[in-house]
Amino acid sequence: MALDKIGIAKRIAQEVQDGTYINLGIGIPTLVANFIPDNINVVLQSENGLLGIGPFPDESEVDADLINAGKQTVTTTKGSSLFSSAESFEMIRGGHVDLTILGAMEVSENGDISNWKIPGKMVKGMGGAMDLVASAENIIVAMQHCSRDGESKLLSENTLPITGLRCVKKVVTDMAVLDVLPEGGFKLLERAPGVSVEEIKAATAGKLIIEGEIPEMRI
Amino acid sequence: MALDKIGIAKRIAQEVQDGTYINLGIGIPTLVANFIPDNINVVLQSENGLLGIGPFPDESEVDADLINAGKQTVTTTKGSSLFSSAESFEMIRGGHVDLTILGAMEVSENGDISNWKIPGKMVKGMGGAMDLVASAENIIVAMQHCSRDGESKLLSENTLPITGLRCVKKVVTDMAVLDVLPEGGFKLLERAPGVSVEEIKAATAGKLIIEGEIPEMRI
Amino acid sequence: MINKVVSNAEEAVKDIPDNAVLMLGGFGLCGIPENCISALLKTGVKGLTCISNNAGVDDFGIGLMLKTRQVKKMISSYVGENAEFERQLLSGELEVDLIPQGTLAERIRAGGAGIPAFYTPAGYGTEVAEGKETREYHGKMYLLEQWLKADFALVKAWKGDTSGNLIFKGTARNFNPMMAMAGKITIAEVEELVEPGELDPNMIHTPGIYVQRIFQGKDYEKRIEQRTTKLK
Amino acid sequence: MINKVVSNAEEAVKDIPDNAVLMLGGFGLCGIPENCISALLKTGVKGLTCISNNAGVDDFGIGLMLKTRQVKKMISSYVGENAEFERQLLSGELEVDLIPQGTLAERIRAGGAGIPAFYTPAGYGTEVAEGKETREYHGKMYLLEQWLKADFALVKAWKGDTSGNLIFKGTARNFNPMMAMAGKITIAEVEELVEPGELDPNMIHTPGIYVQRIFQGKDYEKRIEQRTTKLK
Repeated sequence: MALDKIGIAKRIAQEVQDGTYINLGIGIPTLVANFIPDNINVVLQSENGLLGIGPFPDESEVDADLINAGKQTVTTTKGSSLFSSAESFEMIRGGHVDLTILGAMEVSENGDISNWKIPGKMVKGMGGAMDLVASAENIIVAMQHCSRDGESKLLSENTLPITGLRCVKKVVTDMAVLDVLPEGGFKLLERAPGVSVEEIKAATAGKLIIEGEIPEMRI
Repeated sequence: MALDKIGIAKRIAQEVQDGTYINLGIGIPTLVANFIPDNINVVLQSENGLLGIGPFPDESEVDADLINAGKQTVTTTKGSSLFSSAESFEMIRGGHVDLTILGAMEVSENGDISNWKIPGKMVKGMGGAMDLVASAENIIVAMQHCSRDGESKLLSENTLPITGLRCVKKVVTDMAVLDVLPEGGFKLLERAPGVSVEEIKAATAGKLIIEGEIPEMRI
Repeated sequence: MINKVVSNAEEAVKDIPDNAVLMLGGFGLCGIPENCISALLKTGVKGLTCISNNAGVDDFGIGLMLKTRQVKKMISSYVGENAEFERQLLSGELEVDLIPQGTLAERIRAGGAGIPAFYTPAGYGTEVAEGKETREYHGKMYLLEQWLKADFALVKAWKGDTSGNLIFKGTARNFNPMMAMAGKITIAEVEELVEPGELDPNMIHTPGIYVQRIFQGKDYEKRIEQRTTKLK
Repeated sequence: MINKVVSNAEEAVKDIPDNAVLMLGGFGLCGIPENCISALLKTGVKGLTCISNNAGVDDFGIGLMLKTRQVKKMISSYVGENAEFERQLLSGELEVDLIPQGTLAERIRAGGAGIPAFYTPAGYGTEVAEGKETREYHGKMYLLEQWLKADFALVKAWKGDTSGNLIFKGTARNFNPMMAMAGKITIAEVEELVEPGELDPNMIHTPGIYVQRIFQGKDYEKRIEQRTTKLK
């Protein structure tokens, strides 16, 4: 059975390393914060200007002047710092953020990502995504394996306007965990519980590399 | 009789306009602050990172962590702000400082200035001077009219390495006040008390423009 | 110190002419110059180019000025929360430049800091790069981006003094400090206006040199877009 | 939060190798990393490239490291107060890059901020411009300048917490914040080391993300170059 959003978030949380600074995009990535083990010390960055995002506030703590990049009310933690958006992107562009987790509409087998526009239909804008994907050393995409219409979102080449080239290192979907290889291709690492390799093959339009037994995720 | 340093500083103080932000270089320019009339409201910038330089401290107020660009201990005033040197030069380069007053070894009739190096003999370094002269709208030079050897410091063309091209708007020396004209040439505006036009002519190597009676400075 | 105080928002914005280029601080609805926006709705100034990370929501912030058709062009990074913005964009009624958020922030900072152009990696290989110079540094490709400046920058701070020094609160800081730098005339509205000397000089976010007009705002709504609280 | 504390200066600098590129904060003797400099004198590391606005004075600050010939190259803006520095420069014993102060500050900031190159007007038409690209923007000439980075940045702050957040005092801030950004390893020495949560998040000058090691310094001399007091 394919994972739900919580499942994807839980699986990505396993990728998080101790002592790192992380930027979480809107949507599933934001959920990842809830599943990082207590013994893993990380600091979450919000590109509007906060390092050290705390939990959502109690009703009494809600502060209109303290939001995350998704415009949700948040809190600070001990050791947080606040700064301007220019300073925030100094951090991002300067390579000081260790890991970026974000959503995508399409990912190509070269690691290209598209997530900001469907020509003629929908424009969200790129927000900070283009800066993040052009700058981060390590980028993990969290998304559904297929669109609502059943089309694969893991492609040979993206059809939608690009957000960044050759930047995605890993994709975690409702069906699978895949590495994007430097030489191109999605290397299948894990299957979602109950999802078969055949189902993943059928749902992946880009080059899929399968070597040996593919274990089930442990969540 | 030619002016002393105090005299030069007093004369330059008359150029200071109400409601402006000013950067004062090391030496005579620093003295200018002492002679700005009480009814003129200005804010002094120190390029190491202070806006709103106060008077020198009392013995009890001396703070090693509060110095001006000349490394002298200073104080803050009401409304001061402190910032990094990068932010300080954002202000300078961005054209937010209205007036820069600095010393020079040579000034040319085109407004070129030299003040940081005598090849093979002396290198002070440019410090912030190159940024200041490349950025400020209004630049006044405070200096002696001639060197200790009696050589004119107001030249057709500078002999020393340049700090900035076509930037000096006005020169105040121990002998005279001169505008640097956009088309080139030092236009004599005022004589120091007791200094004759002939003496100024003799002491000025660059093109000197004299029109009508030249009044004495009123200090 | 130099006194920058004007009496209110109406006084502060009254000389903003048609077709002016404005910068407006804020990220989403957080830290937006509410009073100035209200005053612009009253003056009815038209043909504005607005540089702002977002455009508010349909019924608050810059969204209100989109409804009244006072805005000719938006320069932003994100349209997300604003249906009217997205509609005007897709229909072509509104001219829109979408710019990566970090590039937008840096271009504004560059405008204030006298840096006419700089290289950034954001947007390389995307439609953002169209028509722009590219160059490789240290094995990575970069775009050449130019500064942004504005005729008027409208910023919102938490506290300010009469000489224009500003302190922001929380993430309401966002684009406000850079915009204060990049406005030819910068208008600051503050929740609390104090005398020079009351703010710690070591803790000023925006030095007064960047601010030409300041006033104490009133009736701040500070609307929240996504009120999210702890699960019980 | 991530704990960055090391026990002392010796521990902090012990792995700085010969021929490393260092940045050292400070303007004159104000805000210099005194403890780290003392520790480097002890380790005897050689062939250093030191990026620092000044080089201290003959018997304090980086001047001490010039005397021991640990420095191969200085990248600075001002030599003024240091006779030994000027002598080694003029004699050619020391390699020196002199850079306009604002360009130095901006190149360091660019190194930290991922901007590989930018245009600045400072130095156009001077020997600083030799070999550099120039370009006209809006009727004014600019030089293309590149970022500066360091293997180790040594900075001095007033207060810091164990997760690396820093607050500077007065004009001792100067080059320290940018250098903290531009060091591959940034070592911060502070006068007072506190626990996370003790510093106001809204008043942090350098966020902890830029700091890899932090320790509480000791025996600060904070020497004054030009003790100038009011005339009685």
